[in-house]
Amino acid sequence: MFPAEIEHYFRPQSVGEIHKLLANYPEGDATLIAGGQSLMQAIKSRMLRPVCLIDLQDVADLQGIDNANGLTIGAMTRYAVIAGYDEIPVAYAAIRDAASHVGDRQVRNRGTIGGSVCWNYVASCMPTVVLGTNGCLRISGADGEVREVAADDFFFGPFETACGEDEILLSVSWPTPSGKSGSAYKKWGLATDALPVVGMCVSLSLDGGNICNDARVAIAGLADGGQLVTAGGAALLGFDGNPEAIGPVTAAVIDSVECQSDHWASAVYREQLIRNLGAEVIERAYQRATAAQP
Amino acid sequence: MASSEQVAEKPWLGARMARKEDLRLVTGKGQYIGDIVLPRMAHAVFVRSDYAHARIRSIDTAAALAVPGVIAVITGQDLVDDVRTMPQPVLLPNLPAKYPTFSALAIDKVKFHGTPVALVIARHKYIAEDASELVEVDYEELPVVTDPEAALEAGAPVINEDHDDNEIFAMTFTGGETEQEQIANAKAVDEVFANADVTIKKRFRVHRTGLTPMEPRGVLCDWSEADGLTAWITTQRPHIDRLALIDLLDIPADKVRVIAPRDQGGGFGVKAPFFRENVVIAHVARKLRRPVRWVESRHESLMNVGQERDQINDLEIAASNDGTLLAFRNHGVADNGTGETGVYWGFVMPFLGAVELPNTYTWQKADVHLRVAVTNKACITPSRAFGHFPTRFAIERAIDMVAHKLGMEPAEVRRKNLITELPYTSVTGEFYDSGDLIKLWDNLMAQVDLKEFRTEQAAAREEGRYIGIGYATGVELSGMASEVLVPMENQPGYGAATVRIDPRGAVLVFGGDAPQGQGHETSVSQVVANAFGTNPKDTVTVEGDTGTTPFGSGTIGARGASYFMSAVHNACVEIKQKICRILAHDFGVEGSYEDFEFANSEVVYLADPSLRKTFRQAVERIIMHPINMPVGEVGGLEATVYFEAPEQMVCFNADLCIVEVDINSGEFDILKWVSSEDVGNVINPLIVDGQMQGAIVQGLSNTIFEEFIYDEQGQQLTADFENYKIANAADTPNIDITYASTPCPHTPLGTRGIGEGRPASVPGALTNAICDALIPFGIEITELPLRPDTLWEKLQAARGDR
Amino acid sequence: MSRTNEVSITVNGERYDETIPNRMLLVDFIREHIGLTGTHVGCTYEGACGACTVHLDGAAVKSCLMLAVQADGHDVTTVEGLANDDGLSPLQQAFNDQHGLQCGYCTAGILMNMTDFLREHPDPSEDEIRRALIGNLCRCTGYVHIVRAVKAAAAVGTK
Amino acid sequence: MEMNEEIRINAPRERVFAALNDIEVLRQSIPGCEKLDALSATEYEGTIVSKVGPLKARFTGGVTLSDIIAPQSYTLTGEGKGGPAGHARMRTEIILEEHEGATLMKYAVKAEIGGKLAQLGGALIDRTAKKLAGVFFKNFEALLSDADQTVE
Repeated sequence: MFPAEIEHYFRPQSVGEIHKLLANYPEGDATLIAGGQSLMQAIKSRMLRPVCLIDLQDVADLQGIDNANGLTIGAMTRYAVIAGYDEIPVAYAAIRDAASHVGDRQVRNRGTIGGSVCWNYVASCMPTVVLGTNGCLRISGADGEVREVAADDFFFGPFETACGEDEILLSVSWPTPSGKSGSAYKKWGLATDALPVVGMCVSLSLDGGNICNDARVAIAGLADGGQLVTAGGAALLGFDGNPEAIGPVTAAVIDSVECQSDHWASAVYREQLIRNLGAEVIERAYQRATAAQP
Repeated sequence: MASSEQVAEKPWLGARMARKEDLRLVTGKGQYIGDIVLPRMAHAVFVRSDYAHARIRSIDTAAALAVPGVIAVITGQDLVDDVRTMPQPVLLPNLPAKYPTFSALAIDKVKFHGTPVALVIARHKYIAEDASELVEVDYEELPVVTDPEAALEAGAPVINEDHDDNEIFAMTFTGGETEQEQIANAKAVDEVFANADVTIKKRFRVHRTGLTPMEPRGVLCDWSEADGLTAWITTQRPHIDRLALIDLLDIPADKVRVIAPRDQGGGFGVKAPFFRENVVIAHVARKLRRPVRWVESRHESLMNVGQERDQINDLEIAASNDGTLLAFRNHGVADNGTGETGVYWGFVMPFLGAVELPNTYTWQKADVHLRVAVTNKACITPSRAFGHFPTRFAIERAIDMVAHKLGMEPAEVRRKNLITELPYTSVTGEFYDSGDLIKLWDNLMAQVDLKEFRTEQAAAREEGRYIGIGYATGVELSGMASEVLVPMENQPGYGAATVRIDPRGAVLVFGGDAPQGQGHETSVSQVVANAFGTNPKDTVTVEGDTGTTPFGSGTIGARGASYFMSAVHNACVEIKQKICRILAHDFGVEGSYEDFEFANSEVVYLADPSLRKTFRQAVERIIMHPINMPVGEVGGLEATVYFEAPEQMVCFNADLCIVEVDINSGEFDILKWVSSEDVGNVINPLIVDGQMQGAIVQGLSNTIFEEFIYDEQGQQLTADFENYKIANAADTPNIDITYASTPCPHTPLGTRGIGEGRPASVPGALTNAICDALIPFGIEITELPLRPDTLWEKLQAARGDR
Repeated sequence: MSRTNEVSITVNGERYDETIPNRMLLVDFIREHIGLTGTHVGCTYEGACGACTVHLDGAAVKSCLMLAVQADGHDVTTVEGLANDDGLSPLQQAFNDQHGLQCGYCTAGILMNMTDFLREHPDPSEDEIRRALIGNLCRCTGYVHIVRAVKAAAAVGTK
Repeated sequence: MEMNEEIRINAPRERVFAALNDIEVLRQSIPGCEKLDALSATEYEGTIVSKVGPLKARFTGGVTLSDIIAPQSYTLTGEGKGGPAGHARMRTEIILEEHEGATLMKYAVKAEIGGKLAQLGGALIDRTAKKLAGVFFKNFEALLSDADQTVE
């Protein structure tokens, strides 16, 4: 299968230029292409037929990682760059966990965090870790105004986000971690590094006594796409690293999500994956948090 | 000419020689179907049905034809006057079956999701795809049957309407020709079961999976008034394709040439049938008088070909308390798909699968029944382990179940029942020519200390770790003698080769088969170097072009080292004999073939080594200077030789694997996989290692990862590599190949053909290891695929039971 | 209405200034437009097989998941660019020595990915090699000899 | 995909049933409906656009009303062809029960998709079908409620 005719291809140099280009097309006709590793699948299968393709590769403002004040990752930053960046605070280590195992080497050399969160595929890792670590998404609106949207308000469901068709995601950012915080992500697929049948992201903060006083849990691979599991975060409060206490947390997660059966796994197996992956990521996030320099 | 000499000890035979093919392939200079471009070549895209079963009310091609750059749009109606319907006799096995009659492009109705209904030809492939979207087909949906047992029920919608029901093929394999004999046999089997110490009875089910060459199919056809049709086809059997095209298009035999591209990206059986797409492309090239190429997309490929296995086997085994296997009874139901694929028609695979049920074991009696059902799915196409992946899984699993019931070591039960006296005719009538199964088995078991493993296993269980060991054995046909291949596939079994000596001393070998990665060029060059005492680099091998090669039935069924290489060797011997006669004359000595040695690129008269010529001098004299010749000799050095073995040949293998199962997730790791191979004399162990490793991983991939899924409406849901998962490097183990070979007495070099059936023992070995690990839970796996989720669910159920 | 763009793409050191359709895939540009057919196509839209892997400015990427216009201004290296006047690259040689290929269809993609990988990881473990190969499907070999070849090439490189 | 739901509509059963047979109400209720024309009292044809994020599919096809038992039940079957994307079918059995002056509408939806949609969008079908059904009944309820405001 080959792409349908693409009338126009542009490679703007700045965010302003992107807005000007977008303004020339009726909504939905112009499509932004970041890494294109998912988008090109849709374009080749002709599920998506953009009239105009706007390639973001030259927009310098969208590139790179900055950890001066918390952490900011430009929308056009590729997975391989994130995976290879060892200055990510342990509070947000889940991002690196996820980026290191997206697809395969070639995909990681090309795919971007911004592309992934805006595409918001039903089974994907980056939206889940952005939710799980409470990332903040900076969006440049059609009027050029930049707004900040919390992850909780960004992801609407598979393929649907708060970033409008005339808007541009600039970056994902996280504040300077307070106290001892750690996060972790792990997924399970039928094959190594395949799309998540279930993926679990946990981030938590500890008080001086290494007791969890804030936590978030997000899950990937369910029919509703990457989602925050509030009950999971609540159940983690008071967690002191005792492995015995993990069971109730994953049970709370299972209680508040709906697992589907499909040709990758049955619903009950997904629940077991939540238990197994949950135990692993909770433990890892906790260890990372205890080792964190406040 | 059948030479009985056994010359396996010469250095080039058995050498781990790096392949000759590789230089072009690692530098990007291979030539695959998609790399061949002709002037004015047009591109074709098939329009395929997105319904599984529907009547075609009408097809509107006007909008597609109007797209600039479109040359033609063809539908089934356009074929009626110019193309005969399938099947034609050349494509029919000599087996009684209800063959469907059909047009290469469907006319009246579509029978599976993916049925070709139209073809768009355009100057560019992107344009062809644009236009293909605009072909409007009006369908009237018909009831869909996707389950083979439901398809066989009375009142099920009939898919091939030229027949009364969906049973394309049925057979009883044992008990004789007449009904009375069969009843008597069934009774005898009943008696064995009635008196047996233990019996087991299970339903074994293997899903639809198969092989997917990395290069999908393709066809490029050109037509000229002078030469007629030239067709480049991704194919394992160009000569058969040529005959089919002659008959289907009614073209005189002198006007059709088929060429299998020099490089093909894998075949594994998938490129063995004659496909309907071939004839459509040939037809349009003739009609348009210009070259037309179709390169199959992966999406099309996964919807149309490479689907195999898909059987239910209700298997019963009777055994005695000492572990002696007595008899088995099997009722198989196989899902055929539509049955619209030439040569095999879907059912030939389960037919052979049923024949191979006895495997390497002795049985007093068997009662085997098979029914093959037409369904609204793609027609089954051959995949390595032709039909016997499911039956071998069943029999190997069942043997472990007998062992578990008797509390015996599965290894002991196997060894006890191996066939010890060969030649042997199995209880289903399959002939095993030679081999040493005890040696094979003992070599396998020497790779592990079973006693120590059992101690380790017990200790591990104490720690909550579950490790297990599993085995399976296998027999595969080393090529097929005409006695077998004529009835089964309506074609000869012999191997053929032309060996031509070049005046400068190079050796050109022409073969009628068409390899897709097996390394024929390398193996042939080793056989030639062995014969002539020359260097393998001096040999050039040309295969796959019906215009230049002798007839060959194809690169199928492990015919390479058994039939083709034997023909090459014998042709070399014929040439050597001529060289010797002429050199004896030149040297003025009495002497013949036995009196000369060919070594170090020289021909030496053994009785007086001062009488010698370089190979090049010798051949140049005969080819270029045919004067002063012995009486009756003329110049030139070329021989075409056909090799037919006096017996049907087989080879054997055994697998052993050790696994660890995580009972908390159902996931398992393969800690060790080692094989034992009885493959006759090996021409190139590097190549044989590679064939075996590849086949074993194919077996693992089929067992664990791959599954073709159809929904109730017959929608094919696994038409890409995201949904049809094949095993990657991170999920597969290292594999040790070991040998315990017995030279084959029926081939001049003692070689056997290898590799076709090799994946078949994999699912048994793997599932047996897992069941061994999980003996405390009493889990017996009877269904594939083997996935962590189903295994975990079985564990949960077992824990609930305890 | 343009539907085409002018591009300047350097492939194996040779610059191509061409006008091409916007929708042309990079793999089709490489294979059909300029005729370097060593790069292969093994899947449809999913980009999962890796046979089309090339280097874009040195990094292994799948040329079927990119438009050619996206490669404008960039350096592309294909399998044809691996060997030089001194002969095969150590990795190519190792694939020959270790029988790391059978049909050869996936080989170009694997060589390109592993060349990039070995540059990043000159002395990889077997596990690292196997994980790095996830984006390349091979149907013939069962990967055993491929992994061995990559190890052998690494050994040559680290000497 | 199969789902069974019920919704309470603040209008008498006869009115609800009449609305279910009113092409204008259907046109306004069917999500993404671009066009709906009556071929007969029980057969309509039209076009709807289904949109999930940036992915759009336009279906042309027919809507058939069958098994009509006024005012308590009927079956609404929609079949659409999405061109190269494939095809979809949604069968909805609706039962109306009187419930304290209002109407309890029970609906059972069965959706099937075919072609590329099924192959590429299989993971989304449940969610999308549920969402579409939800929007339809919400729109339907809103239309009836609006019309009934003066009555209430």
